[in-house]
Amino acid sequence: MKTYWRSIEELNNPKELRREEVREEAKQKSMLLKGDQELNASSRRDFLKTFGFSIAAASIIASCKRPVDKAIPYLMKPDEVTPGIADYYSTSYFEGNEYGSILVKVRDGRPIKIEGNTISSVSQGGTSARIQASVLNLYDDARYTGPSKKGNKITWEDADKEIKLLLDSMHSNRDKVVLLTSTIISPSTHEAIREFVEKQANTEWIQYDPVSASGLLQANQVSFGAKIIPDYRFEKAKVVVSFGADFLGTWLSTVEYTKSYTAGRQLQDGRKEMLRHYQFESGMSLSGSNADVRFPIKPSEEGAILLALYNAIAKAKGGMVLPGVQSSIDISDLAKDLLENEKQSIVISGSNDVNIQLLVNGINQLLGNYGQTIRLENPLLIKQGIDQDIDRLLSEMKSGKVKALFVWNANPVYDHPKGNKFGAEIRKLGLSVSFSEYPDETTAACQYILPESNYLESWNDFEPKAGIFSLAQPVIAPIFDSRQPQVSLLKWVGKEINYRDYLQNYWKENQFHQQKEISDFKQFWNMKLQGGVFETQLESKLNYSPDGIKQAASRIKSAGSGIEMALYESIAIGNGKYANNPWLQELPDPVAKISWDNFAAVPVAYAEANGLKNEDVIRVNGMELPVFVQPGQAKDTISVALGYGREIAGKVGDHTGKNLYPFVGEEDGNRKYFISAAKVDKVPDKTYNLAISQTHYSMEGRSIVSETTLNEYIKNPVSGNEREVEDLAKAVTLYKEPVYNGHHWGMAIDLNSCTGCGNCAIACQAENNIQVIGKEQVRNRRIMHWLRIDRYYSENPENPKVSFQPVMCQHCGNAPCENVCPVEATPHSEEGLNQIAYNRCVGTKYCMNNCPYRVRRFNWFQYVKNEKFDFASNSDLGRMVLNPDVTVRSRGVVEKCSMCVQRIQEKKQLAKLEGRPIAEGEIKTACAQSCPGNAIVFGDLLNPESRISKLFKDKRNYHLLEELHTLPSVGYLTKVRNTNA
Amino acid sequence: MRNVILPGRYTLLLKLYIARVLVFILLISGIPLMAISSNEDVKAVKENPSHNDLQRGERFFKGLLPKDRTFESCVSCHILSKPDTMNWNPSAMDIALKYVGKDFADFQTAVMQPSGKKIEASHKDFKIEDEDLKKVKMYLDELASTGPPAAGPTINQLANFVLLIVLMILALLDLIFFHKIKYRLITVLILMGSLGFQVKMITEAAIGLGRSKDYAPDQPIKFSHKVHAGDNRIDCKYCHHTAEFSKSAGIPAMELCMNCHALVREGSRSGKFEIAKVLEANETKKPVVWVRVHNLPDYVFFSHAQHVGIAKVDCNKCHGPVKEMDIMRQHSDLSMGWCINCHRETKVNFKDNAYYDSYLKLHDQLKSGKLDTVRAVNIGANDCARCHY
Amino acid sequence: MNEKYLVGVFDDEHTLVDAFEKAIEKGVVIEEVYTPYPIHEILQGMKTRTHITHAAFFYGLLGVILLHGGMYYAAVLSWPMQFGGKPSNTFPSFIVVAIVGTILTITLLTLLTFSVRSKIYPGRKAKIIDIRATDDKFIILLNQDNMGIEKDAIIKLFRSNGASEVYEKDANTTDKQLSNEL
Amino acid sequence: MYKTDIRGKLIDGDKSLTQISQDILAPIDAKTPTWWYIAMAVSLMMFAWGARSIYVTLTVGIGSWGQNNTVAWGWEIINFVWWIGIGHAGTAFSIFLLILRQKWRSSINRAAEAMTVAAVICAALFPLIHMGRSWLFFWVFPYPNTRGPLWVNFNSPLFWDFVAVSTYLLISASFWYFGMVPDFATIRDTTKSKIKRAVYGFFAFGWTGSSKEWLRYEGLAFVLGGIAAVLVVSVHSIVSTDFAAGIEPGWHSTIFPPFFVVGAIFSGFAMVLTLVTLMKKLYKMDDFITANHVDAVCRILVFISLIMGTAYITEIFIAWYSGSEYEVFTFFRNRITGEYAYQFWFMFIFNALLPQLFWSKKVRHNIWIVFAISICINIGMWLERYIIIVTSLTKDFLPANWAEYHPTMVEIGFYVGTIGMFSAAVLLFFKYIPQIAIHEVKMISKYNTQQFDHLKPGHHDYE
Repeated sequence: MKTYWRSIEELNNPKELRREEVREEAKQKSMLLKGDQELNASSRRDFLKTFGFSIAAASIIASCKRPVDKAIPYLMKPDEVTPGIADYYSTSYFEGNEYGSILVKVRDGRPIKIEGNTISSVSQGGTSARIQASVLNLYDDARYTGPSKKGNKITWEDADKEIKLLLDSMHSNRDKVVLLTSTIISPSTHEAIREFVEKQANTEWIQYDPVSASGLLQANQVSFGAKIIPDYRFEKAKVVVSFGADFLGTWLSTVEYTKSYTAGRQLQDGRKEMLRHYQFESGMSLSGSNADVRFPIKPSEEGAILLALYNAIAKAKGGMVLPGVQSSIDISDLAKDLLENEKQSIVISGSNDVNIQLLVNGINQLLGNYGQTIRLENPLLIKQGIDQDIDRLLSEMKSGKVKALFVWNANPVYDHPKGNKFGAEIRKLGLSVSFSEYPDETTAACQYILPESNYLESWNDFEPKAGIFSLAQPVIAPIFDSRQPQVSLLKWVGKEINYRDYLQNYWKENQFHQQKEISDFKQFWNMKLQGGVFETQLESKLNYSPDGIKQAASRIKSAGSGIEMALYESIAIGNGKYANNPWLQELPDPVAKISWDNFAAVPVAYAEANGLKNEDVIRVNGMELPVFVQPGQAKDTISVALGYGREIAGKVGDHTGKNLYPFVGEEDGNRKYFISAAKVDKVPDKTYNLAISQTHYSMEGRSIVSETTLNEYIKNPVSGNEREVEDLAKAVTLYKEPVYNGHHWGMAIDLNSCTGCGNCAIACQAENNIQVIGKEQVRNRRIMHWLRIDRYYSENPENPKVSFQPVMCQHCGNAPCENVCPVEATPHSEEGLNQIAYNRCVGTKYCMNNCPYRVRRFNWFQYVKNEKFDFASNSDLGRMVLNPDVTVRSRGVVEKCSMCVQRIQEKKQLAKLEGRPIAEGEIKTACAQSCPGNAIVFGDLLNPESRISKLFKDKRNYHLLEELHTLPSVGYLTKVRNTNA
Repeated sequence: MRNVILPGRYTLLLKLYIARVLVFILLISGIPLMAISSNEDVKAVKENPSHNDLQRGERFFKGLLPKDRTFESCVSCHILSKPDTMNWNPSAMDIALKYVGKDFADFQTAVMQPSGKKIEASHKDFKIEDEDLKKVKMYLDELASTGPPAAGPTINQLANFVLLIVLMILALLDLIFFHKIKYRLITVLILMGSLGFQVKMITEAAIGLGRSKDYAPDQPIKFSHKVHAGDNRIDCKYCHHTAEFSKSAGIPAMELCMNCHALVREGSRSGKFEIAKVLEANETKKPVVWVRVHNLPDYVFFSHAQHVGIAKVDCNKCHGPVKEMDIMRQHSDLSMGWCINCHRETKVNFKDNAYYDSYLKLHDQLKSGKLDTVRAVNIGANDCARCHY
Repeated sequence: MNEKYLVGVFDDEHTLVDAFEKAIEKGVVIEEVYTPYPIHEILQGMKTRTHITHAAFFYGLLGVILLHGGMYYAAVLSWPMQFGGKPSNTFPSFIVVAIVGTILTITLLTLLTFSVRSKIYPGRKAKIIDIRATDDKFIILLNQDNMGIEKDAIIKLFRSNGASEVYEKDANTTDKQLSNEL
Repeated sequence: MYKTDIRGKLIDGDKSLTQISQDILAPIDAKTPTWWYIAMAVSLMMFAWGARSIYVTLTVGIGSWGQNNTVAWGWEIINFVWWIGIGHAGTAFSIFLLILRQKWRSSINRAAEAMTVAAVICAALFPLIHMGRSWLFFWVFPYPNTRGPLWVNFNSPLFWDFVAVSTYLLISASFWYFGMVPDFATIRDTTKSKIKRAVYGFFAFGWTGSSKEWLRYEGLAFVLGGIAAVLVVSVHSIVSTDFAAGIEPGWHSTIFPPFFVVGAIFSGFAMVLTLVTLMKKLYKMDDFITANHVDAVCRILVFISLIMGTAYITEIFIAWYSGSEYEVFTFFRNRITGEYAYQFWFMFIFNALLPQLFWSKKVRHNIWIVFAISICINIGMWLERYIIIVTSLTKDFLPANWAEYHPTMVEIGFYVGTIGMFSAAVLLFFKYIPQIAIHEVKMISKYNTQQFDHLKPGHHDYE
C-alpha cells in the first residue's frame, strides 16, 4: 500500500515529531492551566477535556505540504458537550457598575460570545457594548497567572499562611483593617464579607465607585430615608427630562433604560404616540443626541434651571415657591409640558450634588411621578459607594490608623482624584492585598496580589435591584491559577469552603424561602441556575418627605463664569476598568466617532473664534488635550472623557488618552464631575492624531436618514419618506427582479429605536472574528467593523439634530459589487444573500469602490498573529475568543457583513434535522439579538407572516439609496422626532 | 526540532503562501523547488552510554549477536523503518518510546516473561543474557532520542524536472546553433515532449497542493478500522456518534474505547501492546493524540449532520471502503469540485422533510412537471456561503 | 544539391524593376528577388500569391465561435451564478471579451502562419545569397538549371538595364564569396 | 502618392540607402555616450526604489499604501490608466497613420511602438501588484480547475481589462517585433562584430528579404494593422469600463469609452513627442525626424486637445443636465470647486488650453516649447485620471463614508519605479535596437529622389 507523508520530519522521524508536538502542546496547556487539581476534578467544564476535539495544527517548517493536524479526543466526554455544537449557559455580568443577565455561548469548552438573557426583567435580552466585549477580558494576556507577593510568585498556601498570620496579629492588636471594594451587589458576597468583618476585629468595609452616585444616594436618604436609587420606568413616561444624565449611555442601568425608553418611543404596528425627551447637558451625550429637545447648558447652570423648573411647577400646582438663583433659560414650555403629563413624566439628573438631586426629587414629587413612572419597590442597587468614605480612608491611612488594606475590584490609585497619594499611602501599609484579575495602578502598590477569577470562571449571585436576583456560574474552569476573593476572605477567618457550596447554602437559607412554587431546593436551584434569574416582587414602605428641599434651594449656586470642563464616562471605556479591551478601545464614540483616545470636545463657535480645528492641542489647566470640534457642545464648556490614560493596564490600554480623574473636584464631600473657570489656551504648532472614523457631519441634503416629526407622521405615515415613493414609481430596469425559492433573508432597522449605542458593532465583532487594527489604521479609515453606525448632524451646529443609522451590507438584489468581481468571489446566493468567499478573493478591491454604502472591508494587513497588530489576536490566549464557525480572514481579502450566515446555516440544519420549517424569529443575527433598543429585526422576507415582512410593508420603511435601484434586503424605518412643533 | 512551532493558522497561511509562490515560480519560470529536505539531528537529552555499548545493543537487536542464536532477531518483528503495510508488531521505535523512561527490570520482564498469547509464543525461545539485554535497552533508549534511521535518498520530482530542463536546453542549443541532429523533427519532438512533461508535472503538483488523497499517516495506536468496522461489524456511528447531529463526526472519547477494551485486552494480531496504550491513556488521563486524516482548510465549513443526519449519505460514499482499511486513509480528494459535482447530482428528500415546505416555488414546479426531482443544487447547495463563511 | 546560380545586382529600385519586367517579358524564369524593402511591382511580378489574409478571416471566425461557445458553456451551462441581479447569460458582456479574444486569436494564429509559411522563426539560419540585399542592393537570383533563356542573353539584359554586377554563385558557397564576376 | 512638393520632404539629407542604414544604426555601433550611462544609472536607481516598494507591498500588504475603506483605489489605478494611455500611442501611431497612408509615420512608429511595449508592461504591473493577493492573479484567467470547475465572472470589467491588457501587450509586442525583423537582418549583414552578427542574426529569424518573405510580410502587416486598429479603440474603451461600469458618481457615464480612447491617444502622442524630441536631440536624428514630423504631431495634438476640452465640458454639462444630486455634487462641488479644484483646473489648462499654442507655427517649430508642452500634457493626463478616481471615490453617496486619500512613499516609489523601468527600457531601445524602421525609411526615401532628383538638398521650400 502506498503511504504518504506530509513532511520531511514525519518521514524521517515520525515518533520524535509526534513526541515533540505532544510536548509542545502539553506545554501550551500547562501554560494555560496551572494546577493539576483541576484536571482530576470531574467538573463538567474542565478545560483540558473541553479543549477536547480541537485541532491543534502543529505545523512544521520546510515542507510544501500542509502541516500535520492533530486530533485529540476527549478522555471522558462530558454528556452535555458535543463537539461542533455550542452550549449556552446563563450567568450574570456585573462590573464597572453595569449589570446584565446574560447567556454565554460555549463552543468546545471556550466561551466565545455573550447574549442577553431574555427572561431577565432588568436587561431584557439586551446587552451593552461593554457586556458584549467582556468575553475578551477572559482571554486578556495581561491577566495574572497566579498569586504573587511583591512581584514574586507565591503559592496560595504560603500566601494564605502569611496573610492569616498578619491578620491574626492585627486582630489581637485591634489594628484597623479596611476592605475596599467597588459596589458589591452580590447577596452571598455581602454575607461572606459580613462574616469576615465580624470575625476580624476592627474591620471596615468601604464600597467605592470611581464615578459615583453618591449625591443621588444621599439625596434619597433625605427624601426617602434610604440610600436608594429608584426604579425608573421610561416606558410608562410621556415626558422625560434629563439634566446631564446620559441614561442611554452611561448613567446607571443603561440597557434597561434603553429597552424601556425605546419601548416608549417605537411606532411600529400602528402605534401613534411616543415619549418626548428633553435633555439639558453640556457635551453631546448619547442621550442628548437622541433627545427631541436639547438644551446645551454649562454644568453649573443646572441647579438654577432646576430651581426655576421646580418653582414653575410648584407655582402652577399652588405650592410654595423657593427662593434662589435665577435661571438663564426659559423653561416655561417645559414646565407646561410636564404639567400636562403629570404622573407620566420622569425628571432625572446626573449631578452628584445632593441639593440638585433634592430638587429633582421635589419636582418628581410635585408631578406625582413616584409610584407611577418612578418606582420604589425594587430600587436599583448597582451604585452604593459614598464618596466621603473613600476620602476618609485616605486620611485614615495618612494618619496611620489603617494598618491593612484589601482592595477588590477597585483601582483608587488610578481613578481617585488623589490617586498618587493613595498609591503612596498603600505602599506604606503593613499589609496590602489586591484581588485584581489584571495588573493596574493599585496592584502596583500592593504587596500581595491574589488574582480573582474572571466572572466567567466564577460562582456568584447578584441583586441588581432589590428582590431581583440572578446567578452567575462558571462557564469555563479558571484558565489561570486564580481564586474567588470570597473564598480567601472566608478562609482567613477560618472557613474553608468552596464558593459554589457557600452560594448554594446561602440561597437555600434566603432566596429559596422567598418563593412558594417549588418545594425542593435542588429543583429550585437547578431551575434558577438554568434560567439565570430569580425575581420577586417587593413592596415599598418608603415615603417622600420634603425635608431639606428648602435648604437645598438656598444652596443652589448661580452659574459660574468662564469655561467649564465637564468630565464624563465614555460609552466604550466607561470608568476605565476596561481600558485594556481592544474591542472597546476601537469602538468609535457614538457621537464623536473617535476611538482610542479621549479628547477635549469644544463648541463650534469657540473653535472658530480661537482658530481651533480637530487634532489641534489645547492646554486645560496644565493638561494638554487634543481638540475635537463637537457640534452641540454648550457654549463655554469643554467635555473630556474619564477612563483613559491608564498607566498600568496591559499592552492595549497603557497610555491611551489622558487621565482626567485628578481633575475631578469635590463639593460637599461628593465628587463634582466638572471644573469651573478652566484655564484654556492653545498649544501652538502642535497637533495630535485622533482616530476619527467619520469626518463628514452633514447629509448634504441627501435623503439618507429619512426623518419626520410625530405630528407629521400622524397626519401622513409616509411623511419623511416621500423620496422612496417617488423613486419606486420611477424605477425602471432592464432585468427582471431576482426570484428566490426558499428564503429571502432581510433585515429591518427602526431608526426610531436605534439610539446609536454601538452594542451591535461589538456584538458583530465578537460573532464574526472581526479584527482590531489599532489607532493609526482607524485614523487611516480602515476600521474593520462590518456594522458601523453613521452619525449625521442637521440644522444648527451649535445645537444640532443628530441622526444615527447603522449601516451594514445591504445584501442588494441588484448588487453593484457582485458584477465587478473578476473571480466570482462574491455572487448572490439563492437565499438573497450577497456572499463573499474569502478564499476566492484576490483583492482587487473593485467591489469596495462599487458599493455605494461602502460596507466592504479590506484586510490591508495581516491582522492575526502579527506583532505589529498586537491587540487581541496575536497570542494564543487572545485567539481563544475566535468563533470557530467563522473564517479568520487573511491579508489581502475583502470581507463584509454576511448576515451571520453561520447562524442561518446552523438553524436551517437544526430545522432540517427536526423536519420542520424554520420558526419565525428563530434565526437572529448577532446585532439583532443583543440590540438593547430592539431596533434590528431579522427574518425571512418570503414568509408573509414574519415580523420582517410586516415591517417591510410599514409605510415608514425605505431603502438606503433607493434611487440606485440596488434593491437592498435591508430596510430602514423613518426616524420620527417628537418635537413640540 | 526547533522548527515545531505553535499550532495555528499563521504558519499554515505562510506555508500555503510559500507553496503558492513556489507554484507561481514554477509556472512562470519553470524552476522547480519540489522538496527541500533538512535532516536535523535531535540532541539526546540524557547522558550518552558508550559507543561500544550502543553498537553491541544494536547488534543484538538486529540479530547479529549472539552468534549462536536460535531464536528470531528482534528486528524481524520490531521493524526499524516505517512499514508500508500494517505491521501488527510494535515497531522498534514504539518499544523504545514506551520503555525509555522505565527501568531495566520492567523491560526485562516484558521481554523474558511476557504475558499475552502472541508475545509468549514468539518470545518463548528467548535466551538472552541480562548484560546483553541491558545493551539492547541502551540501544533502544538511544533510539528513542535520536529517532529511527533516516530513510534512503529518494529520487524526487526535482531531479526529473532539472533533467528535463537540461534536455530542453541541449535541444534548443542544437536546434539553433549546433545542428548535430540531422532531423530537426527529433529535436522539436524532444522539446515538445519535455515541455509537455514538465507542464504535466507542474499541473499535477499545483492540483496536488493542499490535496491529500490517499493520505494515510501513521497513528499513535495501530488502530485498524478493518478489525473494528469490518471484522467485528461495529457500526460507524457507535464510535463516531455525533455524525448525525453535529458538524463534527467526532473522534470517540477514550472512555468509549473502554466499553469494549475493559474486557478485550489482547488482540489476535497486535497482542497486548497496542491495546495497552488505550488502557494507559485512561489511567494516566492523557488522551491519545491522533493524526487527523481528513483535513479541510479552515475556510471550509463541512457539517456531518447535514450529510449524514439530513441527507442520509452513506459514510462509504466519501470515506470509501473503511471496512477494508487497516490503516485509515483519505479516500476522496476532498476537492471543491468533488463537493460541487456531488451536489449537482444528489437528490433532495424534498417531500418528506417538512423543512422544505417553505420552498413553494419548487413545489409548484414539481407539481407542474417542470422539475422532475429537486437536487441539492436547486436549493442552493452550491452557493458560496453554504461552506465558506 | 549543388546548384549554380546566376545573380544580378542592382543599385536602385527603378533599374531593378525595369530589368525584372523586361526579363519576365523575355520569358526568364526568376528564382527569387531579394530587396531591402518590399517593392510592389516585384511582388506582383513574382507569381507567388499569399492567402494569409483569408486565413486570418477564418481564424477570426474560429475565435468568435470558440470564445462565445466557451463563455456560454462556462457561464450558463457549467455553473450558472447570479451577479448583481443579472441573468447568467449576459450576452453583451460576452461580446466585449469576444472582440478582444478574437483579435488575440487572429494575431497569434496569423503570426504562426506567417512564421511557418515564410519560414521565419527563431533559430532559422538565413540562406544569404548576397549580403548586401538587406542593405542597399537589389538582387535577382536565377537558377542556372532553369533560367528560361540563355545565360549570356540574361547577363546582357541585366547589364543593359543597369545591373551593377552580375555573377555566378554556387549554392553551397557561403555568403559574400563572389564567384566568377561576369 | 505622397506629394513632396506640397508636404515637404519625408527625410532630409538626400541619403543613399546605405547611408540610411548607417545613420540609423550609428547608435548601435558607436561608442555609448556618457550621458547614456548616467541616465541608465538614474533609471536603474528609480527602478530599484520601485522594486523595493513592490517588495514592501507584497510582504507587508496593500496597507502600506494610502488607500482605505472608502478610497480603495488610488495611485496604482491612476498610474495604470496613465501608462496604458501612453501605451496607446505606438499602436495608434502605426495603425491609424498606416490606414490613413501617412508616409511620415515611418520615422517615428518604431520608437512609438517600443514605447508602447514598455508602457504597457509598466501599466500591467499595477493591477497585478494592487491585488491583495497578487500571487493568485491567475485566478482571473478562466482555466479548467478542480473547484467545480469554477470559472470567472465575464461581467466584470476587471476580467475584460485583464483580457484586453494582456492581448494588447502580446499584440503590440509582436507587431513591434515583426516590424524589426528585416532591420535585424540588416544589422546582421552590415555589422562587423561577430557577436552582434550572431545575436542579431538569431533575432532576425533567418530573414533574407526575398520576395516571398516580403509578400507574406505585407499580408501580415495588413492583417495585424487591420485588427490592431480595432484593438486600439477597444483596449482603452475596456479600461474605461473599469469606471463606466461602476456606479460611482463621476464614473457611471457613457461618454467614458470614446473619452478615454481619445485621452489615451492624446497622452500617447504627447509622450511620443517627448521621446522623439529627445531622439532628435540626443541622437542627431534630425534628418529622419524632421521639423515636419514634429509639426505633424503637434497639429494632431491641437485637434485632440479640442476634443478633450469638449469632453470635459460635456461631462460637466451632463452632470448638471442629469439632475442627479450625486453627479452634480461630484462635478460642481468636488471638481470645479472644492477640495480638488486645483487639480481639476491644472488638468483643464494642461490638456485643453495649453496645446492650443500649437496653432502657432512658431511654437510648433520651437523644439523646446514643444518638449515642455508635451511634458505638461503628460502631467495633465495624469491629473485627469487622478480627478476621475480620487474625487469620485473620496466623496460619493453616503457622506459618512467620505474620506481623504493620500499616497504613501511606497506608492510613490512604485510609480517612480515604473518610470525608471520605462526610461531604462527606452534607453536600451536607443542603444540596441534601430530607433527608426530602416526598411520603411528606405521605402519612403524614394519619394525624395525619384521624381524630384533635380532638387538639391536645402533648396527645397516647405509648404
